[in-house]
Amino acid sequence: MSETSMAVALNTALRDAMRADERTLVFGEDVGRLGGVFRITDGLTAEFGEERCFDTPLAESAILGTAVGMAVYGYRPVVEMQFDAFAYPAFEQLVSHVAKLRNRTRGVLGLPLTIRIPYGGGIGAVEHHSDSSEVYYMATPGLTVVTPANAADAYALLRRSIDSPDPVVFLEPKRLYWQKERVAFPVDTGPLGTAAVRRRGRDATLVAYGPSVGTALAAADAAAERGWDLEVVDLRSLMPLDDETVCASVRRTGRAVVVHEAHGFAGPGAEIAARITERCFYHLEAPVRRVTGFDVPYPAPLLEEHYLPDVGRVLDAVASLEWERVPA
Amino acid sequence: MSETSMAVALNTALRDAMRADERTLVFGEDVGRLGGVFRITDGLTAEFGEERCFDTPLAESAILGTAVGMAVYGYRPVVEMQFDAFAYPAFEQLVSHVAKLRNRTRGVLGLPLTIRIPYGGGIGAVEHHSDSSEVYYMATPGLTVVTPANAADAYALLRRSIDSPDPVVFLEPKRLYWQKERVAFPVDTGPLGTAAVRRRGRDATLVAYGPSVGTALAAADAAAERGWDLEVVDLRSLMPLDDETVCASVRRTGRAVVVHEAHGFAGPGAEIAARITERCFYHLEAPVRRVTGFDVPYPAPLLEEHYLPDVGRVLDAVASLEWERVPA
Amino acid sequence: MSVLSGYEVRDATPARPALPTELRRRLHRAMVVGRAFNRQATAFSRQGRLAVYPSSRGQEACQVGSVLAVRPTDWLFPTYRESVALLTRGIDPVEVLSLFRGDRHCGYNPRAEHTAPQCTPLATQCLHAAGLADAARMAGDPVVALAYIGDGATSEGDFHEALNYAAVRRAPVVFLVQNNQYAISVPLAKQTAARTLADKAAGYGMPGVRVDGNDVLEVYHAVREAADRARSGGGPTLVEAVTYRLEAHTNADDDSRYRPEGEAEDWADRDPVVRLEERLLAEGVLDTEAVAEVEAAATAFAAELSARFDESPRRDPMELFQHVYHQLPPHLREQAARLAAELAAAHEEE
Amino acid sequence: MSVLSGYEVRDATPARPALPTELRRRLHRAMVVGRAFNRQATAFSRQGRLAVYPSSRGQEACQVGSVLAVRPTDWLFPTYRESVALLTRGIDPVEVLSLFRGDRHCGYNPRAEHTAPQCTPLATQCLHAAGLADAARMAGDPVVALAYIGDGATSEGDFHEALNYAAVRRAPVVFLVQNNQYAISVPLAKQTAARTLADKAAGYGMPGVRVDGNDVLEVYHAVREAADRARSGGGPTLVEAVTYRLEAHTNADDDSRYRPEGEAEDWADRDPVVRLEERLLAEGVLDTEAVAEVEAAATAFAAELSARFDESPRRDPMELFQHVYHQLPPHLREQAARLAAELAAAHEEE
Ligand SMILES: Cc1ncc(C[n+]2csc(CCOP(=O)(O)OP(=O)(O)O)c2C)c(N)n1
Ligand SMILES: Cc1ncc(C[n+]2csc(CCOP(=O)(O)OP(=O)(O)O)c2C)c(N)n1
Ligand SMILES: [Mg+2]
Ligand SMILES: [Mg+2]
Repeated sequence: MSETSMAVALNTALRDAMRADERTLVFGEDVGRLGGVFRITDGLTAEFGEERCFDTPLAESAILGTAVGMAVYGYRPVVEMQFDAFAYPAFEQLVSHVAKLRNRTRGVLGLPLTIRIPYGGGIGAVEHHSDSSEVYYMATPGLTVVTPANAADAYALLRRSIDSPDPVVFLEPKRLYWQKERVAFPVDTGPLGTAAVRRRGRDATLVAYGPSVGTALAAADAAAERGWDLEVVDLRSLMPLDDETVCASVRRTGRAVVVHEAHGFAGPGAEIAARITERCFYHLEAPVRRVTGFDVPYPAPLLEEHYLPDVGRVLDAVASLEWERVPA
Repeated sequence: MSETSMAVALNTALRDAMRADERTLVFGEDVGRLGGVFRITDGLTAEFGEERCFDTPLAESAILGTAVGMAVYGYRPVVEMQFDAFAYPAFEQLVSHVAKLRNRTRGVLGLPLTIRIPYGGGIGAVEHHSDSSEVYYMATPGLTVVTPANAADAYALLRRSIDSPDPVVFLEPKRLYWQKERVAFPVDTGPLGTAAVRRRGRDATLVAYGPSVGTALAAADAAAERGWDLEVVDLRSLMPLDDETVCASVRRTGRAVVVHEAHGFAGPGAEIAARITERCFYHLEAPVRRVTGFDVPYPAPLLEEHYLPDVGRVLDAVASLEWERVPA
Repeated sequence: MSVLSGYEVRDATPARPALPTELRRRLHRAMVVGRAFNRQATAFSRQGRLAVYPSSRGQEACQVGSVLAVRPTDWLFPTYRESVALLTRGIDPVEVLSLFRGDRHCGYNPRAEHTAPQCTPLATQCLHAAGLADAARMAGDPVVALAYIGDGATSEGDFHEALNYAAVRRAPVVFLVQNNQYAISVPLAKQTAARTLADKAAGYGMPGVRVDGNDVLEVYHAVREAADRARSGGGPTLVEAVTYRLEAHTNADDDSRYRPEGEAEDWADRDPVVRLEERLLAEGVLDTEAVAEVEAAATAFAAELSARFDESPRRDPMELFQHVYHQLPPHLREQAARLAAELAAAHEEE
Repeated sequence: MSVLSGYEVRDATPARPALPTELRRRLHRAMVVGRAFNRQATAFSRQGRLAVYPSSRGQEACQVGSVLAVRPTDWLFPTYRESVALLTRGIDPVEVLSLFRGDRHCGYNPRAEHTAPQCTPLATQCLHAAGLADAARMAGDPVVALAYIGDGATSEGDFHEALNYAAVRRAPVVFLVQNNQYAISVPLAKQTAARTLADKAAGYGMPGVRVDGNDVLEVYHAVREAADRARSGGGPTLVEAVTYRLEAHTNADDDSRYRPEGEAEDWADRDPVVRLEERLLAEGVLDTEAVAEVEAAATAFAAELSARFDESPRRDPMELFQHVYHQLPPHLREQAARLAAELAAAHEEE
């Protein structure tokens, strides 16, 4: 088990998937010789040749639209959108075709297609390079949406996504790419659609995913000092949501805070909070709280620390969970 | 006060706005000589000339992207996207520019721009012509999102949208276009961002908008027969949401059901339910329920009646609101 | 014939070897049957038996000529306008109309027919065609993709991206623009300032060919040549077929609002079915008896279709939840159970 | 000179009257200052004083020549690469770098400078340019829009839609493609199969002009002619300026991964600043003293910029909520209050 990072895990997963199935293709902007602007596809062209890992013309709708045609023909495309905001030109292909083709053809043209999107902020990038766009994908039936928070999940979820007969939007938290971890590959962490409890606790549940899992864990550490024993659930899959794991936790703790970096208004946390409330209402001591990015365009780097949810905000939300109402 | 329809109301609003301010331009696909496929722009080219109401080349990103340039130059464009799903090609322009330009330029380039989108189902149309895509817009800070449920609001909200210094996504419920009503124009129904109570009731609040307001009212009628006195709130504005009106109602009734035709998962109802819960938790006798379209691609007309929320489903949700818990 | 940056734009008919008699008869029959289909489907739409029908009357030569110019194993990427193309491919006419009837999003099996679903979001299918063709090229298969698109839809970004992608990757695609002069109400002059739509090929470094779209033999030759070139590694071609939609955009459209007077009549004089028939009669490929036989067959075809349309389709509402994913995720399982319960309750009430 | 469907594609320099001496000196000075700016900004990026810098070293002729060819009241629509163009327009260099410093999305006042914000989503700015130009045309104002775009971004759908829209509506736009041979790592050959990027003009029915982008006089002439034509109602033009980016895509890029050996050196021999200087010296427009004076001015300019960069910007975090809407909607008022409370608490702790 050697020191690795999420970037290496993703690169390894792509390589292993291409070795395992020669129908697997990787393409997008700069993914070939350059190895991608984040080097996630590094070395793939060298190992598998230009026919299996190649640079396309610079056009995201084309990348996704041609991937549909390739998947129909029998390949298993894994495409890269260079940054979150640069997936938007492909939105029509995504919503009107990728998400719907299996349904429209009554199962005949399913699309084993993986769309990798580096997402989120915290890396000091200029505008349009830090969007947390996951809710657009969650809100589109036909898509599966997953996002890892550590290197093992990065590897395992990407392998599972590529193996899925359905289109998967695979969201890569940019700011975790280079975080060091110890993992041995290959690794499997369970089927798509399952959440993981990252920390056990009795008093309240923090629900997070991707880049915010670390924030939630840090908040749980800080909360322990104040006497709150917090559970942390890493969703891993945003569509479907693992209601079972989340609700089992909330029923035990009676309190929940959803933490994410995406905008709050009509953001992922709205669905998560609404589901928890529908399912656990009579176990809740307080309303589910949301700690999210503010509902403003992602700011320039100078102010991003004030935009991003942090431990302090999570603790404030935890503090608001009506502790005085509980018998001690 | 003569008999009219939402289509006529919208047409009248456009005409009046063009008369009131010569900077107002109307353009899009087939909006000129044809008057739009729904005839909402009927007669505008005849009255105002081809320079003020014109057909563009067939390209939605171009329609919205050029509207940005025109608004920057000082015009007030009102563009039409022919159908809900055909706004998707303009998604990048919408999210990365329209929603953000005021913020990116620190207030210098605000965009007085109205984007009209006929949306929703129930008209027996082929695929891609019945999407309820409102949550994509709600989830994008910088946009205002409104939708009328009757002819008076259609007129008044459209005039207010065109007058707004901010970009407004104006969603027109297709299936209400030809519903007959009595209204005298001009009419004003209050500022953008305010909801309207359509029916007073004591026992539970139905929250609806656009095409579902009629369903909610019909459900309230049916519920009356079962002894439930339901209040119906027509949101009119989806972003911002009028928390005050909604919560005042829910605090009185103690129960709420959100009704909409859009998908449920990460749909508009998630935000509405989450906000109500955050603000009215200790007044709620039961969790906020959602009655929505199923989380599947909009079906072919043959099955759409099974997809769309109807009175029966609303009543089922109302019935689940833990009535036995209340003292009679 | 004019030259466009080294590529041929054919404005007039060059001399070509005549097609085999059998093929010419086949083209004729398909045109006549296609015309009968258009007539019958339009009638259905008037009778309310179809929710909507986008007729291709006047464009049958484009559709018949192109489909018969490619192999059954080549993939078609049609729009909503291509009913006659699909019929010519051999797809059951009831299945062709399934979309317009409001029955199913796609009435036929796309894999079995090598035909993508009829595509409504304009120009998007061009990318699917480019991708599938590129895949076939990579796999070393002799498969060509034939992508249909209208004049209006050439203004969409996806058209551009598809042509560029296909040209760069030498994907075996034939892009066939049926320039029927209108995008709903918008005439070509408001759609482009280019001399011709075929001129657009230059920007992608591919051959651009312009043919008389009301001459089925012309269309056949152009598509055949383009498909042959694509199959042998020569990359994509843009074919512009100049034609005219003789009916309104769909039955819901009112074309009197936008057509100049007399225009449709002028084009009716160049009716592709009539032209072909006259020519084949003159050339002795057909005689009046043969023509009568084909007419009778077309009439019988329409009558049979009409009879089959008497049965209204019925679908199990539970189909809503099928094929959204390869298996139902938990929240859809819940929703499906809810619908099933509703249906059971309704059934009990009956 | 070659002919493209009736339009001129200039591959060689035609004879033209020489530009006034004063203008040639001005072009020279702007090029030298632009070069100094590129050098200084790259240094900032190495020092960590800029988050990122996309250098245009090697492309100064394109940027200087084009900006000086239009009027200050004409609008520029730059990408991230156009720092030297903005500087040449007269925008404060600190404001030009605001975006790359991580300070503000747009450091300058776009309305005062008639310059849109530096645009990152590729090709999208072409539509803004087309719309603004069309608006100016409708208003009867003599205003032209100059839209910058890279070779790679011509593959995007928005490029196509913008050119088509502008041509159909005869909007006064000059589309200037700086063909610097690469889109990050992807060379032109993988971007298009067209003979030239100027060939794309044919598909829109607009003139396509190809010039040596390392010759500032060529660029000036081409853009000036195109702008004059646009202003007088002649519609848009596509200008391809063939050039080379001498540095990596940005300081974060590693161009050794994708450049063939020797290529950059070959292009460095055609350095646009050196070429202009040699030419103007040979023509007697400049003498060595004048050159030295300009060099000194550029050095002073860079030093001053560096000094001004010592001060780090500080912004009030409450700016987050400004200008999202013309007035704060209720939910943002709540969020702003929350942030204000946090800041006040943090302040107390201090
Ligand atoms: C992306 C998109 N935008 C708009 C529409 C609505 N629409 C349907 S057909 C049509 C006109 C298409 O014209 P053309 O491409 O010339 O094809 P034709 O109908 O003439 O065959 C329009 C605007 C659509 N289907 N898709
Ligand atoms: C829509 C979009 N997709 C992808 C990117 C990421 N990206 C930034 S610059 C670039 C290459 C652009 O190349 P080119 O157009 O040739 O301009 P150059 O950088 O050479 O000036 C890419 C892919 C982007 N900014 N926008
Ligand atoms: Mg047409
Ligand atoms: Mg470039």
